[in-house]
Amino acid sequence: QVIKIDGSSTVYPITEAVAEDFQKAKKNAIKVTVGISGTGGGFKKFCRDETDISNASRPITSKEMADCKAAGVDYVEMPIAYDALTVVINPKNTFLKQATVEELKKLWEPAAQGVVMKWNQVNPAWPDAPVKLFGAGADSGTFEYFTEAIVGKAKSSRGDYTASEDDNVLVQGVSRDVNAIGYFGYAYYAENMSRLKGLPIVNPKTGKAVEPSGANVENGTYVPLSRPIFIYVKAKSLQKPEVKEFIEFYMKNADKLIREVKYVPLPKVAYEGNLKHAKDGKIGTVFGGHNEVGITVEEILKREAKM
Amino acid sequence: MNQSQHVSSQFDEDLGRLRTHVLQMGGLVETQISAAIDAYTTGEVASVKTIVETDRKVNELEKAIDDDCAHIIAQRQPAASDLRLVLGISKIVTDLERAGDEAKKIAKGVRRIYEAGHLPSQYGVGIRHLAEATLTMVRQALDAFARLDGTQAVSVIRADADVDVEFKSIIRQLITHMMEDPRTITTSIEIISISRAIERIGDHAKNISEQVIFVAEGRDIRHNKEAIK
Amino acid sequence: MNQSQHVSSQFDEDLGRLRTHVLQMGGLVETQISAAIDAYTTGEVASVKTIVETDRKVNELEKAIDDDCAHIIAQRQPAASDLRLVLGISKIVTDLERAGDEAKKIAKGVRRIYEAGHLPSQYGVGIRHLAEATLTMVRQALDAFARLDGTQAVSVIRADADVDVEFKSIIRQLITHMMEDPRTITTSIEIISISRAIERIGDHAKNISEQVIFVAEGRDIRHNKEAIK
Amino acid sequence: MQTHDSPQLKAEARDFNFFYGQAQALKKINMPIYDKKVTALIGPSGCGKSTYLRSFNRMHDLYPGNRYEGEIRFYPDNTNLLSPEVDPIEVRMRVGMVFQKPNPFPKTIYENVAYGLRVRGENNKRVLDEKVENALRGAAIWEEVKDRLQDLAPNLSGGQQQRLCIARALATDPELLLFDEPTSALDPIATGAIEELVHELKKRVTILIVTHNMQQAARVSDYTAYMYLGEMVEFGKTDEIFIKPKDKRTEDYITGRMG
Amino acid sequence: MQTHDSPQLKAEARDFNFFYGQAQALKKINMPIYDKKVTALIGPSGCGKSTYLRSFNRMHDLYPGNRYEGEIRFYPDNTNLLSPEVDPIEVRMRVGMVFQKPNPFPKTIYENVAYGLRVRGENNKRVLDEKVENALRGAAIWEEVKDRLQDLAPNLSGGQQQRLCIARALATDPELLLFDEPTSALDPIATGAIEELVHELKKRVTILIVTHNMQQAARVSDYTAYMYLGEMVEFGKTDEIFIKPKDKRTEDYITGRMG
Amino acid sequence: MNHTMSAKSASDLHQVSDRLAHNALRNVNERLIELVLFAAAAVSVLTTVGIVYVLVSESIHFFQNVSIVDFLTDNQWTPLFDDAHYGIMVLISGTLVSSGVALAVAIPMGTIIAIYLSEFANPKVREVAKPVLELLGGIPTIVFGYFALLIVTPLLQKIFPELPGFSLLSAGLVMGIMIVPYIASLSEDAMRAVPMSMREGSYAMGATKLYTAIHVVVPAAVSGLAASYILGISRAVGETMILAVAAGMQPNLTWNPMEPAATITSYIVQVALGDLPHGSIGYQTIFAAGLTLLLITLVFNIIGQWLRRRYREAY
Amino acid sequence: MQPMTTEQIRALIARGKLKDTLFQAIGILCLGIGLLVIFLLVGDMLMRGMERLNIEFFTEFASRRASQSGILSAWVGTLLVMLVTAAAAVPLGVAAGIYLEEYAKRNWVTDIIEINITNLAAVPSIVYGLLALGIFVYTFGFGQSILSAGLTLALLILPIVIVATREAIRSIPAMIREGSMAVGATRWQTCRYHIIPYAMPGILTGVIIGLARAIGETAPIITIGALTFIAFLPPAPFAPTGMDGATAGMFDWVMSPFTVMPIQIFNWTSRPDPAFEVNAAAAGFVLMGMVLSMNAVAIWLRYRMRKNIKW
Ligand SMILES: Nc1ncnc2c1ncn2[C@@H]1O[C@H](COP(=O)(O)OP(=O)(O)OP(=O)(O)O)[C@@H](O)[C@H]1O
Ligand SMILES: Nc1ncnc2c1ncn2[C@@H]1O[C@H](COP(=O)(O)OP(=O)(O)OP(=O)(O)O)[C@@H](O)[C@H]1O
Ligand SMILES: [Mg+2]
Ligand SMILES: [Mg+2]
Ligand SMILES: O=P([O-])([O-])[O-]
Repeated sequence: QVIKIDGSSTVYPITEAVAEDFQKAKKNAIKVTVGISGTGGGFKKFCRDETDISNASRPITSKEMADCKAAGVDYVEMPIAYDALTVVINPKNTFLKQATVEELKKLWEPAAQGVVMKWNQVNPAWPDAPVKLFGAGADSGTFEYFTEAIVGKAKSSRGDYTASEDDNVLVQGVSRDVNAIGYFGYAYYAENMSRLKGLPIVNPKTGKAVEPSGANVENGTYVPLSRPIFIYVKAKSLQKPEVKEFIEFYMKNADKLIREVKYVPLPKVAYEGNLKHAKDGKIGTVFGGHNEVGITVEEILKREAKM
Repeated sequence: MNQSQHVSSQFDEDLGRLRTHVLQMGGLVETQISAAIDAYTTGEVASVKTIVETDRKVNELEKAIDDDCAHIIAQRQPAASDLRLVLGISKIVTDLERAGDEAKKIAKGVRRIYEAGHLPSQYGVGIRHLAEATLTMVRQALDAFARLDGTQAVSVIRADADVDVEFKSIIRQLITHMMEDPRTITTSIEIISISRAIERIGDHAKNISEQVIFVAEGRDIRHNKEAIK
Repeated sequence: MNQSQHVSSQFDEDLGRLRTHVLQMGGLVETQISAAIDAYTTGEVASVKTIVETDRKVNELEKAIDDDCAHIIAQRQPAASDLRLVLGISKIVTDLERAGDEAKKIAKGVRRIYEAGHLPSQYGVGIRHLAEATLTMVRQALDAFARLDGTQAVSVIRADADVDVEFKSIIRQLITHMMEDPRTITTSIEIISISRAIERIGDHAKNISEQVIFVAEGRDIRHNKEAIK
Repeated sequence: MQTHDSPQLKAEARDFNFFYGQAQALKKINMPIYDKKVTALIGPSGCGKSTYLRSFNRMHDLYPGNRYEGEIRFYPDNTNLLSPEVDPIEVRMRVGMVFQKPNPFPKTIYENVAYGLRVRGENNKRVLDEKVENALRGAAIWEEVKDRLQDLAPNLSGGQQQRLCIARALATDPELLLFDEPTSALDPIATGAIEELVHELKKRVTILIVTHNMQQAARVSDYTAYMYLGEMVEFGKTDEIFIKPKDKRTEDYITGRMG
Repeated sequence: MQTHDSPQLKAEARDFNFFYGQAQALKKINMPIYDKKVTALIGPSGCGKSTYLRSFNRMHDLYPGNRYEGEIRFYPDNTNLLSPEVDPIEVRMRVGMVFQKPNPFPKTIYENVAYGLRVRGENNKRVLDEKVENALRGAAIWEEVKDRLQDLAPNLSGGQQQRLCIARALATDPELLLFDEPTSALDPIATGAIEELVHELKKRVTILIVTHNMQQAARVSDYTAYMYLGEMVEFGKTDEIFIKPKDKRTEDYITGRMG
Repeated sequence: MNHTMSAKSASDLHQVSDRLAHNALRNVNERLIELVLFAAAAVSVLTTVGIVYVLVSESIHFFQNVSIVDFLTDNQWTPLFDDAHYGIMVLISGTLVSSGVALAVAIPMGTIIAIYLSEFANPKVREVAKPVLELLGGIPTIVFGYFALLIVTPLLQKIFPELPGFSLLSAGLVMGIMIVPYIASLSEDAMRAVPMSMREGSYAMGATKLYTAIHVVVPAAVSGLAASYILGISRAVGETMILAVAAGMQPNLTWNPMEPAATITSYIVQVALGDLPHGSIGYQTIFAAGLTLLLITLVFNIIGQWLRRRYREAY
Repeated sequence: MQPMTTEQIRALIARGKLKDTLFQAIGILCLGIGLLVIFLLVGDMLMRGMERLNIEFFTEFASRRASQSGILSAWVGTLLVMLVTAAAAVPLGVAAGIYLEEYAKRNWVTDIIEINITNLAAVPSIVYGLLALGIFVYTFGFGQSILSAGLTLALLILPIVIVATREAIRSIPAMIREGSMAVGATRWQTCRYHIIPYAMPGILTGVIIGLARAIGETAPIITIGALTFIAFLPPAPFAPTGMDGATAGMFDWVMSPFTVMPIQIFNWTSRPDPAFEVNAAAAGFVLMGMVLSMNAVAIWLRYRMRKNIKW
């Protein structure tokens, strides 16, 4: 009785916490393993019918859907939390109080490569100081989401920035350079608030600058940089009692554990919905095989319900 | 001489055999000489044939020993006392062989005298004495060689001087005799030859002894009267 | 003999010097002999002193050459023809030295005869002839050695037989003479000694030649009459 | 000096050529090896002595590109050692070899000697013990090592090592023993001991020995072959070769003259 | 055979002791080295010949734990080679050495010989050319290598390598040349050439040579020292030592008898 | 084996046939063992074949979409971006610069340490220092990565204030230190294998230690040094994590070590562990890049092999 | 050129010695830097990880709470993977080395194999991961198991073992080989009795370097699917499994899922919570300890073997 889970590193801390508590609760009678091979790697294994659950920091793509279909793998999509991408700056930075999507776009769009090298090129009010950019690696879900949300097109970004898969590296980079700006998952910001400053982003709809915080994500004002994260559960595995039990445990404890690992939980209904889908065997995705930006909690719940 | 063993027991054996052969040869020459003297004093000329035959053996031994010496040098590169031994032996055998030749000459002379019906007994005492003195020299020289005893060798060399003196007195005696009785001339001449042969044997014994000293002590005392004082 | 060079030119030099010394010694002995003969025929006894002095040189050379031979063996481990050369030389010098001794004896005998006032001219022809034959033998033997010429050495050995015959006839002649005129006995005995010395020189030349054959051809033909046929 | 009874043939090279790749190292060698005799090979460096010696136990088969021509007949069974049908391993079992530098294996003295037997599949302790002892006795080293058979062989002195290697070769009862300059790495005393041993051994086995040291050849061998530029120039009784060689080239070499 | 004019001292060991750590390898050696003469050191393996020889150019300083006692006086300036005040490098510049196995550097022939000069700071091409040529001539190898000075030295034959090493030592005009068994790795012909060379060299330099080969000592040296168990047993003119040694132990060694 | 084969008796014939049978058995055994050993040797070849197969088969798909000319000449590397460029030179430059920096540290430092340990240090120091130094090779490279990022970079920034937080320089330096034990240890082995007689020859000429080391020991050990350098180069070129952590992962066609840049390996590891769907063109780039790396190392190795053969066993 | 005066020579020597001293200083400096880095790294890990270095750290599984997190599954996994790696790489590498040195003929095929092997040493480890994923995990169906991981790392270090083996074999004098063949041994007997035992110390060096490299590898193991969270151990041989009273087979553990130390460290260092960095440091220190003790064992073995081998 081994439940095999693999996939996103973003989702990993949540699933790990669940797995740990679940095993303890079951006195180790049921074994759970969790791997990190990235969302893509996770889906690859998932669609080869090797894992029971796949962690994903983005919705499944059409290509992956096709793969799963070919292997006869059906799955239940379960959004489990929100990850807020946080734009961070050095705490010693005095001139940046907030930023608009446009400003960020100016800074990050491909056209800026090799051109926008000074802060005052973005906004004349800002000083004539070099810009030091830090961001997620081009292969990550974070990158894809950030580009789509800011530049407007997925994977469309300037290339001359320091990229890392390891967000701690970015934390280090930003915390040591006054002129730095970077982005990564909220959890890293939450754990390193002493060394970093979260940059409030102007909500394009309200025009108000919103700080990155759990509450602001939950209340839906921190847009467009909030994104949902998922687990995908294999339908066949849901037949197995231990997987079923695990999912039930997951949804029941999600709220507490997600907060513990510094992510933003979804409202209770979302978890109940997930359980219902599992019971009803609602398979498939509510996304069209591609990512969507700025999608809110309500919106997802709405779509899920529609399924 | 060194008492310790060579690393190569084969070498020890070779040297041992060489020395044995020399002593064997010396023994033969000794018999030749004493047989010749006996023949002279007793007139038993039958032994002359044996002496001549022995001489052939002596000759063969000389060649064999020389051959052995060459082989030992080629094979063993003897040095120091070993080298002196081999070189000394190579000289000693020449002298031994020649001493043997002289014995043969004596024997033949004796036979001629007796066959001519002349009894040489009248000169017997002097010559016997001379002969015995040289025979002793030869014996002692061989003994000195066997024991590589330089001291004894020196005494042999000293003895040679006495023999020479005795020889000269015999010659003088014979000359007187011949002049007194010219009929004895032929016999006397033979006897002179015999005496000279005996004297020469003494010389050979002396030469052998000189070599023994060289072998034993590394001193070459030939032609050096001081050295044996 | 080998014409090619040794790897060690030092060895070549050593051997060369050795041979030169032998030839030098041979030359001295040759002078001794011919001087002795001259003294005999001319009666110039003054040269006797020179002969005796030369003998001392010869003795020294003998010892030096023997010493050299020992050193060459110890240092160079000669083999094959080189070894035969060294061993041969070590024998040859003994014979040369003894030939020198005989020459000295001749010289001394001559002096005694002349000092006693006896003129030996009457036996001159035979002895001169004998002496010249042996002198030729010595010369040829040395020549054969110088060129390591086995063939010439053989002819020297053959010549020895003639010398022996001649010697015997001289002895017979002298005996007749003595019997005819007993006053000449003393002189005749001296002359017999001289002849015998000459004959012995011939023997030494023969011995040398035998060694030359050994050196040149590796055959030991001593005591082997067949070998020189 | 040594007496020569009429000897029997143990082996015989017949029109034997050897090639290292294209280079011909041995040219038409014809040579007898007499039974229970010591035959020495002498000649200047590079003349092919080792090459010839190593042909007798097919050592050249270990390296690619080597080629034999002609025959080496082995008696009494009259097989051709070089024939491709003859298994080189079988040849090596009948022909032992001792090398220039003592080459004991870094194992115990006992295991060194037992090795040849083990290779033949012998594992009976009693048989091994006995044969090891006999071999060590045969190599005149038993007394020196009998109390330390479990010591490592490389801790022995050079001379002892070389005798051990001889024991190793003897343990398997070879009919012919090859020695390739067995004493060139040893001091005079150890050399003397090995030469003694060779002298003892020839009562039992036939020996073929390569040496640079002419005096050694003169000392230990009954027959000597002089080789020059891959050819066998002269073969004959040792006594004669060292006092009176027939060939000028042999003479030159023996007397230390330049070629 | 050789003539002995009254020789001058070039060096002299006085109550010289040497220790490898605790082990005393040389005991109270007293020995003269005569100028422009060849002195040979003979003795059984392990008696300390090499140890003694290598003291003359302070080779032992290269390894830790070695200790000298006593003096080695060097003339005409009468310095003590072993004194701690004397720099070993300076000693080595005055005392050349040739080793048992030829050890040419993996460089060209030219660079091998020029090495010692370069060490001395000489870089003038003309001077180097000249000295290299002279040294190669002195070592009797110039004719053989003059057209291939830029070839790698390790490609030479063993005998040539050894002569090259001699040339290398000669190039810097040493006052004393040490040879440690210089021919034991060579065949008889190469050995002959080296011995010749030693004979030539003594016209110019003083030579101290270790050899296992007694005949070699007899051949090349004017004086011979016999060493045994770390002591100098006998020292004397070579002529005398080889025909008539004084000490029984020397005699035993020279005649090949057991200790 | 019985050696008294005198009479041609029946038992002798029996022995002969036994012997032949024994020979035959032995030969079969030997061939079998050779086959097994060959199979083992073949594993390494099969591994290469496997690697080449994996790399080529995916690269083929890649090159169906991207022209080789672009691949080699484009000066941008943004395969995962919307506006994709596939100029491998960008990664090659990062790889070469970082390796260059690493080797500029490791080769002199490793060689100097090797010379010091083999020629100068006393044996006790050597016996202790060497295994400890070898520990450097066992430290997980991720640890080195953080070492570069957190300790070396700030240090360097004190010297070069304009140095960015991520740079090839600091990653390369640390990589160099990581490679030092490979070079030092193997070179030291090679130098110690130089016979003492060679050294004595030099000292006997009056040379100093350094002169001896440089003019005699090093030339004599050159084949071993070359081997260690080749291994060092291979290690530098193939090193991944240090660069991934400390070099900035910024695809940047630069020859300036003071800039951040991505290397082939860091790119591969990043993508391989990332979110990309397998089979996408972005994913295939890692195979094309891997193939390029393989070719680069092949060239290095062939040169190295040639050098080694040229100088093999000069003494 | 005038012969140099004593003063000139002394000046020359003084200059030479000065250079010696300078170089020695540089040498000590370089060595010092190397050693300093080690002490720095290890010391730093020790200092930072000190608080976590207690028994529980070794006996607890990983947890989301840094202070309760342990490395049990990681160190067991590392040990087992290394076991498989050594068990696969040593025989394979030695056999290949023997084939190349003792059997293969010198021709272009051998040359290619040779270049191929050195080239393999330079292939980035992640590429091995990609290869192994295709071959071991899928084609051979070993899944994401200790076996797959062990074999992958075995392939990775195979070139090192082969090269070390060959060097070791080459240093065995030809005379030993000839000595063995001369008494009638076959090639294989020669290898079995001599070549392999005498090459063993050298082979061990290769194994040390190889395993030290393998033990720190992260990327290829992740590629083939090492896990990060795993709160149970592989079944011990013949341990009872679950309810039906059956026991595990002797080698069941090789097919078990696993994690290894570097992955644990990697995971902890990339966590948002800085508390995990302490764990990472402690685990890093433990890993160093493992490498060190592995090296120590091998060095000791090598020393013992070398003592008995000389020629
Ligand atoms: N493996 C080989 N490949 C090619 N040629 C070789 C080989 N071994 C030897 N030779 C050549 O064959 C010839 C004979 O060599 P061999 O070793 O038999 O000489 P040797 O008489 O034993 O010399 P040495 O006395 O120096 O041992 C030499 O010219 C040598 O260069
Ligand atoms: N490095 C060393 N450490 C300790 N002892 C040594 C050392 N070198 C030599 N010895 C010992 O010192 C003694 C003399 O050795 P040395 O090498 O001088 O002898 P040798 O006469 O040259 O012998 P060989 O003829 O074998 O070369 C020997 O007992 C030897 O074991
Ligand atoms: Mg040979
Ligand atoms: Mg010595
Ligand atoms: O590992 P990620 O897919 O969350 O980037």
